[in-house]
Amino acid sequence: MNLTTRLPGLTLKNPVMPASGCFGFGKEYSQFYDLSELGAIIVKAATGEARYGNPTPRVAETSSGMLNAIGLQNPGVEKIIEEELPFLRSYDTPVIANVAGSTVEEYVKVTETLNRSEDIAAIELNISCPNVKEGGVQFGTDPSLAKEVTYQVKEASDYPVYVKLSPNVSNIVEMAKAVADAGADGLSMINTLTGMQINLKQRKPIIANKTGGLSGPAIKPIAIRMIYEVRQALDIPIIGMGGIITAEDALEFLLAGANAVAVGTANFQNPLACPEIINDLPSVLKQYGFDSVEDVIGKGHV
Amino acid sequence: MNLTTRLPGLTLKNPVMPASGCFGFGKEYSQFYDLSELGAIIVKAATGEARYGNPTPRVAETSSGMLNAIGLQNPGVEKIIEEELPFLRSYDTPVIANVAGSTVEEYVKVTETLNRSEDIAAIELNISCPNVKEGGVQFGTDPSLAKEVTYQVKEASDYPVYVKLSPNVSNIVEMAKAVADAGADGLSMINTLTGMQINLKQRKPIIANKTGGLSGPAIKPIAIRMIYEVRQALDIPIIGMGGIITAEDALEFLLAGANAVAVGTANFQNPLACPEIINDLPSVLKQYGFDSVEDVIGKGHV
Amino acid sequence: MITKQLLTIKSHMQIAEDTFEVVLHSPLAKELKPGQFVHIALANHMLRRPVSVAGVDTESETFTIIFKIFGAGTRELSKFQAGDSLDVILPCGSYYPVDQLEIDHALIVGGGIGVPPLYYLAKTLKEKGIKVTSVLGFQSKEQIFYEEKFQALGNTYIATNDGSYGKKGFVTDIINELNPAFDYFFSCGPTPMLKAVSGQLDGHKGYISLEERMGCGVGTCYACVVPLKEDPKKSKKICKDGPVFSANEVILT
Amino acid sequence: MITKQLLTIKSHMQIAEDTFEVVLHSPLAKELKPGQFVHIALANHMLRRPVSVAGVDTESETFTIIFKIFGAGTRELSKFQAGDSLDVILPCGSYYPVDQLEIDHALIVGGGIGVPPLYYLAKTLKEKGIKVTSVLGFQSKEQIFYEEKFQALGNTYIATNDGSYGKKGFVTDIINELNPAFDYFFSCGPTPMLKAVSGQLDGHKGYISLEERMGCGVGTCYACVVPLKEDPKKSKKICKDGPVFSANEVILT
Ligand SMILES: Cc1cc2nc3c(=O)[nH]c(=O)nc-3n(C[C@H](O)[C@H](O)[C@H](O)COP(=O)(O)OP(=O)(O)OC[C@H]3O[C@@H](n4cnc5c(N)ncnc54)[C@H](O)[C@@H]3O)c2cc1C
Ligand SMILES: Cc1cc2nc3c(=O)[nH]c(=O)nc-3n(C[C@H](O)[C@H](O)[C@H](O)COP(=O)(O)OP(=O)(O)OC[C@H]3O[C@@H](n4cnc5c(N)ncnc54)[C@H](O)[C@@H]3O)c2cc1C
Ligand SMILES: Cc1cc2nc3c(=O)[nH]c(=O)nc-3n(C[C@H](O)[C@H](O)[C@H](O)COP(=O)(O)O)c2cc1C
Ligand SMILES: Cc1cc2nc3c(=O)[nH]c(=O)nc-3n(C[C@H](O)[C@H](O)[C@H](O)COP(=O)(O)O)c2cc1C
Ligand code: FES
Ligand code: FES
Repeated sequence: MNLTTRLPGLTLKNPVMPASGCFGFGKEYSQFYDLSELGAIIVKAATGEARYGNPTPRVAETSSGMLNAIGLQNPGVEKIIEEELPFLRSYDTPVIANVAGSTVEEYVKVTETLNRSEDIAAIELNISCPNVKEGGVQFGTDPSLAKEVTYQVKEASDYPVYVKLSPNVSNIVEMAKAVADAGADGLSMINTLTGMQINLKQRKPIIANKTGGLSGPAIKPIAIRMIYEVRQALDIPIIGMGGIITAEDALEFLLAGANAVAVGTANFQNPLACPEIINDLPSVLKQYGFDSVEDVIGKGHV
Repeated sequence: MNLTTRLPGLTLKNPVMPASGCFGFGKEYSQFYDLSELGAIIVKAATGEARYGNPTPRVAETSSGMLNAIGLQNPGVEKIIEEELPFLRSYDTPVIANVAGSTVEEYVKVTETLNRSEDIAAIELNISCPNVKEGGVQFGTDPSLAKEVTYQVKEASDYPVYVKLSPNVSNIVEMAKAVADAGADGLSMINTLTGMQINLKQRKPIIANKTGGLSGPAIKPIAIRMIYEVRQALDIPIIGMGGIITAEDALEFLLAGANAVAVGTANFQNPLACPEIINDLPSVLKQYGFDSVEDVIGKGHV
Repeated sequence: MITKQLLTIKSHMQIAEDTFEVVLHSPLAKELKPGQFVHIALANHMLRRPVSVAGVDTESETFTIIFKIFGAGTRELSKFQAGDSLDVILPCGSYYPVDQLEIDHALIVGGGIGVPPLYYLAKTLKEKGIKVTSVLGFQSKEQIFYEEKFQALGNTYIATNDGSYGKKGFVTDIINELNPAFDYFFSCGPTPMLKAVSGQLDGHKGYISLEERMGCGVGTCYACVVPLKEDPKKSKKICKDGPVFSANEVILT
Repeated sequence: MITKQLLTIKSHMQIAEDTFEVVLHSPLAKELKPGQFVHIALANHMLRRPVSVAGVDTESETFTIIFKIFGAGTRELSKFQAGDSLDVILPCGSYYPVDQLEIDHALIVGGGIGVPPLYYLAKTLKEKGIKVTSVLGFQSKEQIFYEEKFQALGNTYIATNDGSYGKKGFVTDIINELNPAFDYFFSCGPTPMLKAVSGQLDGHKGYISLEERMGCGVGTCYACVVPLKEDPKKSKKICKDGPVFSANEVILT
């Protein structure tokens, strides 16, 4: 079974990669399996300077999902390049850097810094993080801001740029078109939906930041719908994500029009989620009558 | 334990009512228990004329949720008034009519027709149904359209008007403010999120309408967040809904700022969901240190 | 009177490939009529699963269901054991109006998981002294169940899609060949089969039983409608007005 | 080497109100050190539940956990039985560095579900010939467990919030009164208790073990950080760098 999938700047041996923020920089999960098995790796967000992130608690469990408000904690792009990315060199799998920021200038600065690294193959532009006070999500909900930051980052980047869209919008196609117009090489969708859980005993939101991003199987129908809608309207490559647990889920994303998939929350429940999905994929594809991954992409459209 | 909650035009003996579209016009569930136990009843949407709705399949199951695309099937407002509402007269519980339409004129016409009925206590203005081709959700995602239809319906209505908001928006507070400005007596939130599920065997969306509205526990964190945000910004009464299964869930909505709650999808899983929640509520309130329902409302804010 | 009950499983056994027969105890068993279904709750599933009544034993106050593993819900249902409990809404839907009909010879046409309700029907007809001829279709030999039980009620013919047993082909092929005499036909199975059978037997009096994805299962949510022949802008609910309809009443899609 | 394993439950029993002791078999049992935890998956729960190791038996390759029903997950955990399997990640986190320390007399201070890891620690210390004094706090008499086991290792003092057993009040009240001699203290329990204890024993050498809501439990998600005293803009991860920290290392909030 041919699992190869080709996206701008990325020829992946299989379409499955861990999602940003759910895999750190790979070290921990490398204890569980050989990271070379992965189609690619999207690492944790990088900002211009080190960020502490939000106060704790930062996570809560919901029905078939979870909330998180990490707040982009990371050691800063310089340290990531120096101390984190070199570890991944020994694995035969492309690395996608996730770029975040509060201002267009910060996004551009991070991108320019990443240009110096040879340890990455692409950039994922995170304009959709709902857990930071300034920046992040505004870029992800205003088409003109999204267009502007995409354009600037695209100008600054030597690597292909995948723009990660926020699902917290009325019209996802409009957002996709805006960033495609600005030159995005691909899309990553979806990031988390903004949610809240209240602690009944303490009478206040469980997450210290009050709101957090909802991820996991609960949001899968929203992700599938948005990818389907964007695929109907545009030809741009898509890395699909949101609630993938099994190889069947991955297949559903491919049918909806994703060219590859990312697995986030599932890693926490099962550190072996990615390799198990990769392992199951050939027989699942066969069961549903497909000969290769590229054969499936977009085939759920009527 | 005092379960009374007061909203414009509605003094409810308890805060729990079935949500629109999940209870028909009451007849079926009246076989399971005495509807007088309910705080209120929100009946199925009414449009100007009878509507057939969408082709089947109209529902699909998702992780901790479901999708539906009924498409506002109903016998039309006249028949609802003549043939459905009289049945509910014998119960000691206020009825809230759900008003839908494709144009402002249709909304107004349905409202004017409902004015003639003495069997209702309030109107829920459904500007958020994602399952109809025209009308419905556009009103729910564009603040100026929402304002306009609310204003017109409010002009036409002798009953208090609760506007039911769509969660498919970037900024729920902006929507709430728009309809509050237009004179809404209260808000109902949230309606369903637009989603999709793909049938792997058939390689097409399960729901014939392709997309459907996502409801159930999966969306509860989004509902809680939106109610919390609106309660922070505005003083307007709120009927809260989205994934309520247990009395603890109902308490969470009250803490977030809802003045009453509606139960939708849970009825399908458990026809006794509403009376069971009502029955459990006193002990749950007591367990968390509350003396009455009105004592809880909004207490989850810090 | 429809109710929600916690019922004890009296027996649970596999009777064919992926196919299980479960006997449940309920004081309401005797009220279940051929064609009706029960609506079963499953932990971790938002929606209940509709399953037809395949038989009733009034003395022991039990009824039987037969189901095939189709997806996650029926797989979960296959793992229960005797002694476990199931949360069930019953009785649901309409039934074959056998008491109101004057029948001499009934033709039963069933396919796959459409066969179980027809067994209860055939048994009821036979007990009323009505002659029964049964034509049953299955995918393959491994999937066949209740053949002898049907034989005990009257002539029974079996088709399999792959020809591994009985006639290779469809129930319509058998009916074509057999050209059986009957005054009423009763059919249940996948929609393509129902369409073919109603087409083939057009002009005959008969009843069919439909399936559709359901929300409530009791008539409140409008998930399960089927358009009417007399006016396609009108519909009936399969869960409440059906699942049994007169053969010419509804439009099969 | 951290791994994910399916472990068989050897015994499962209630030892106090809402409190259960579970013995699990794993070839890795002998590698579990006092202070470390295991991360347990539960069906129908998105996130795993962290539970401390309360004891290890190298011979039978088993280890013990003790947990109290707190919410839905621990309630589900309470329903398992001997013979069932649990999906567990282990070993997780840091441990009390007993081998690196020169200790004569250890003061153990535990509260509620902070007590279990301290039993494994106390036992290990005692085996090394170190004198152990234990001060344990519980909500009420019904919640107390392992009192005799602690007694067997050294002097043990118990406080209950409601005074239904031992001293009425907090562990700090006992420490105040007792003014025990010790060179290292080891504490685990709710954060308010840890704060009170570290405050009271400020200037002494000691180790504390923290709790926080976790995502991954292995160090990838940054859910469980705690700010450092030396620079509150820096943090460590409780799941990976902790849960055991030197008493003056982190800021308790
Ligand atoms: C009135 C009626 C009587 C039935 N009687 C029987 C019977 O006696 N024996 C039997 O084996 N099956 C019967 N079925 C079909 C049975 O309900 C489905 O096979 C079952 O719901 C599939 O659930 P699942 O979780 O295994 O599949 P999934 O595909 O995982 O289910 C997903 C969702 O789709 C619904 N769904 C999927 N297929 C069907 C279907 N064919 N009909 C209705 N809903 C469906 C499920 O209920 C669930 O909500 C009957 C269906 C109806 C409507
Ligand atoms: C390192 C560590 C060791 C622990 N050791 C033990 C032990 O030995 N015995 C014991 O009884 N308990 C222990 N706990 C606490 C235990 O993890 C929680 O009681 C448990 O997670 C609650 O889950 P629940 O589903 O019952 O509660 P819920 O409130 O329903 O859980 C909801 C979510 O919050 C998390 N959560 C709730 N309370 C806590 C908490 N105190 N700490 C971390 N996460 C929490 C849950 O893991 C889950 O993700 C430990 C916690 C940590 C971090
Ligand atoms: C704990 C956590 C941290 C995350 N951090 C990031 C991040 O740094 N950058 C980013 O683009 N997305 C981040 N995400 C979003 C995920 O990459 C993914 O888009 C989302 O969780 C949906 O996928 P899932 O349902 O498979 O988790 C994070 C998600 C989680 C749960
Ligand atoms: C089958 C179904 C039909 C619905 N029909 C309507 C409707 O006619 N009018 C309306 O305002 N909301 C309708 N809704 C939305 C619900 O009233 C409710 O807002 C939503 O389902 C969230 O609540 P829940 O999670 O408790 O179901 C419908 C929901 C479902 C599941
Ligand atoms: S399933 Fe709800 S009306 Fe039939
Ligand atoms: S729980 Fe994920 S880093 Fe600690």
